[in-house]
Amino acid sequence: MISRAAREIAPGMVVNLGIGLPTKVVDHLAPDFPVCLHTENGLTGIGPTLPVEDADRNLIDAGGAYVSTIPGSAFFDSATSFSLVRSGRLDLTMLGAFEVAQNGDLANWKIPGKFSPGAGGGVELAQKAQRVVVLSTHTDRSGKPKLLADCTLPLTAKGCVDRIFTDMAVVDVTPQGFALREIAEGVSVDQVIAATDAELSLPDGEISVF
Amino acid sequence: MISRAAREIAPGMVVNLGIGLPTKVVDHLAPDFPVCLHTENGLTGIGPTLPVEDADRNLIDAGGAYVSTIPGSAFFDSATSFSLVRSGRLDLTMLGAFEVAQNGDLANWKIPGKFSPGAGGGVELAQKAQRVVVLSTHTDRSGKPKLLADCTLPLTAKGCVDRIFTDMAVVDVTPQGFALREIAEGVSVDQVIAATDAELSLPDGEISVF
Amino acid sequence: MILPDKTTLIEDAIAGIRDGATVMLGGFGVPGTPFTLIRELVRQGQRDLTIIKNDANEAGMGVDHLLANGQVARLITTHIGLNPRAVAMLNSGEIDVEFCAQGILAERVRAGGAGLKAILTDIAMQTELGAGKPRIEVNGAEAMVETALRADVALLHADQADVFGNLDYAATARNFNPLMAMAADHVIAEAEAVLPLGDLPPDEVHTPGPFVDQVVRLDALSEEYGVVRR
Amino acid sequence: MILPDKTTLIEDAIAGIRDGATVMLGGFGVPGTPFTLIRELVRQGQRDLTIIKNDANEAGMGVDHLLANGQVARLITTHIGLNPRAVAMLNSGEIDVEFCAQGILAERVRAGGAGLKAILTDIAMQTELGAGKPRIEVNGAEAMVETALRADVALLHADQADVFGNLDYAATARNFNPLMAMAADHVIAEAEAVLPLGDLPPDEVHTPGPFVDQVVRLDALSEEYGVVRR
Repeated sequence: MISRAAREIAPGMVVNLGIGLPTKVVDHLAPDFPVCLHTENGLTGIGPTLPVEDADRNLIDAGGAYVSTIPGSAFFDSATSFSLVRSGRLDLTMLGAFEVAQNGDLANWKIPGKFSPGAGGGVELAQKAQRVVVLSTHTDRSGKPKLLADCTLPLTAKGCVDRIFTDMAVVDVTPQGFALREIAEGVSVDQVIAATDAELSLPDGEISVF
Repeated sequence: MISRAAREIAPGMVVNLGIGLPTKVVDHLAPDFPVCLHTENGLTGIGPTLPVEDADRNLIDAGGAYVSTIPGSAFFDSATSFSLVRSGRLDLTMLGAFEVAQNGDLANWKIPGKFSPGAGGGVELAQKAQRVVVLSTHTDRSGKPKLLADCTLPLTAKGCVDRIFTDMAVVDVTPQGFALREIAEGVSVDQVIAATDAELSLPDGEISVF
Repeated sequence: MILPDKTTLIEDAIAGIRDGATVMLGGFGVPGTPFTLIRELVRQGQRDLTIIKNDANEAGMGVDHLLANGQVARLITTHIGLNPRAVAMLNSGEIDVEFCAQGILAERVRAGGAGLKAILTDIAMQTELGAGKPRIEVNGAEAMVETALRADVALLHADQADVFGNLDYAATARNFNPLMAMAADHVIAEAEAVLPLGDLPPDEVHTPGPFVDQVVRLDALSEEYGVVRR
Repeated sequence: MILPDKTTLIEDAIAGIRDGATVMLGGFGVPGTPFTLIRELVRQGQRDLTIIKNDANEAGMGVDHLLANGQVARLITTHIGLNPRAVAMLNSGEIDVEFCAQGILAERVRAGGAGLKAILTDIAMQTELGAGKPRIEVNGAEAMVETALRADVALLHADQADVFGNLDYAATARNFNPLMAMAADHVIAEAEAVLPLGDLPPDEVHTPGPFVDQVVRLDALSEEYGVVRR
């Protein structure tokens, strides 16, 4: 799933990888792959994550991981950082999710009464990146589907999600709703349908396996 | 008049000197006087004006003069420059004038049909500097008063002027209108009154001469 | 012309803060947080503060001391998930918390610093973060008013300062610091190094000196500034 | 990960500009004006342009060539007093000129670059520059809407660039360049020196590379860049 998501990144893109699963995508990019990674706390050109003993105390990503620079990195303030996001310079963001609706609505920041830490930079990433993909397990820990007809939680942004990578499948959000594109090795189409709480259109012909 | 105006600058101030007469004030400040001069094209800590042969082609003030830096100067963009002005960090600006009204209205950027080059940075300097003083001849070239009951030209800013230095007098703008504070050597109070097209209140007792 | 020296003793700098003040704090996580200035604010004990900061730090660090000491009435922030005390005090109603989208908090602070009244944006307009905020039409599309934020005092952390208050920040310690430097009536910067005038190249200054009122030299860095071992 | 090389031939870079385009030009007077890119735009002759620039340069320089060549339909600016041709073309109606207060032009461009819809300000509200602009109440006081500006293309002048498009400006040549770098769909920077990746320290970058699409190396500087002898 992570390595499949990494193939979503085209050469030359500017990409923001959200906290959690998306951050792991970086480990699946070749060292000479031309891509500019952005973190919203003020850095373009993120280099490899460093172990604590090699860390620079002033150099973190938005998730608090100690990262490094590469030749051509730049530091900037928080206003410039989100100017980059809101003015459309971010080609792609990969975000985690609590729920995704078939119209592309995303909920990933608040579970009322349980978890309300604030949305951080997620609202602007979801609303303004040119392409928004979600990396998430297909169901939550109790087995409840995360791909739904409608979100039940407070939204991060409306109609923002383009594609979803899960442990079971690759699903696109289309004007007609969820469309199954690929399935994970060892998973059946019926299992994906059963784990999805919305209509799921199937491809004509044989389905790709990742 | 210029040297009198220079005494308006208190130690530690941040000051913007407008194009024309105000720029000359800098020549009347002692080399060790603690003041930070600002120019709206992006510099705090202006040093002496340089002759063309010593000039840096990238280092001008807003009037196009080739200036220099001093220890502690900083360069910044135009948005930061006017943030400094609008957020109240400019203690004093000295501006030229076509007309000043007794309520402090200032007109210094447009003579309809004759001269309409645009207001440049003048509107924000006039409206937002903590203290606005005008340096100007008392009358125009044809002898017409510049201190008026009401401005006739398009305004730069309303009610912005605190004090006026002219070749004839120092005049304050008060809630009661123009108040004569000082007169130039060799000028009589009657001459100032005659050259002013508005009520002018006189000081009790003897008037200072500059 | 010469530029004045703004170096100040930390006790005197923080003593200018009053009960009920609105205080901006630089920093995103550890980098850029003025831990030493915050410690002095805790020692002096000003109360009923409104704090504007990206996050609430973690347990035992920065903002957490102000919360533990009961000095905070209100917090304007983007994310407090790493500070259990902040979450608990929000839930119990001990503090009032206003959440912003992160880039909108940055823009609201910057707008205050730029002498603007507000910005008009479409961010979060269709979510609960935008509920109740005024809308107007701009060029045929709906936009939401986000008002400018200003503070009585901003506390900043710089890597290097000169005595006039020109500031340079290190790496991702820049974050909200240069924005808050413009947006407060009184700006106090702590700096790891305070240099003579002329030692910061004018093209490399991140915050110009005229925005800064007082510069506090840090003689040593406490553990809070270090790498966090999780 | 490595960062891509954006160096481009000037002919190819400027060929992307179409008739009728809105073009932002960096510069305040001479410093920061992309004279070489402008010369190429004159050579290629795209017409009906809307130009956004602080000023109209002086006779025989920069914007003046575009005006003389009849390529400009509209100019959004703060001051054109040093260019008699611009004043004459304004008076004769040959070009349409929109004047802004200088800092408001900077903020409108920046707002475009920051993905905002507009700003709310009290600047020029009581003068003819504010006539006809919408007003709304913000925190009990009236404020005026100034809409964000964006362009199809921005032409910038940098002192140093790296091949990824990180830019550094020299002295007062910075001015509008970093703002316009954020505010156009396509950003072309000419640079006096184009350096390999890693030669610009990340803390000293003025415009981060992701905002820039193409970098043009200046092999020589024309007379226009020099000190003006008045």
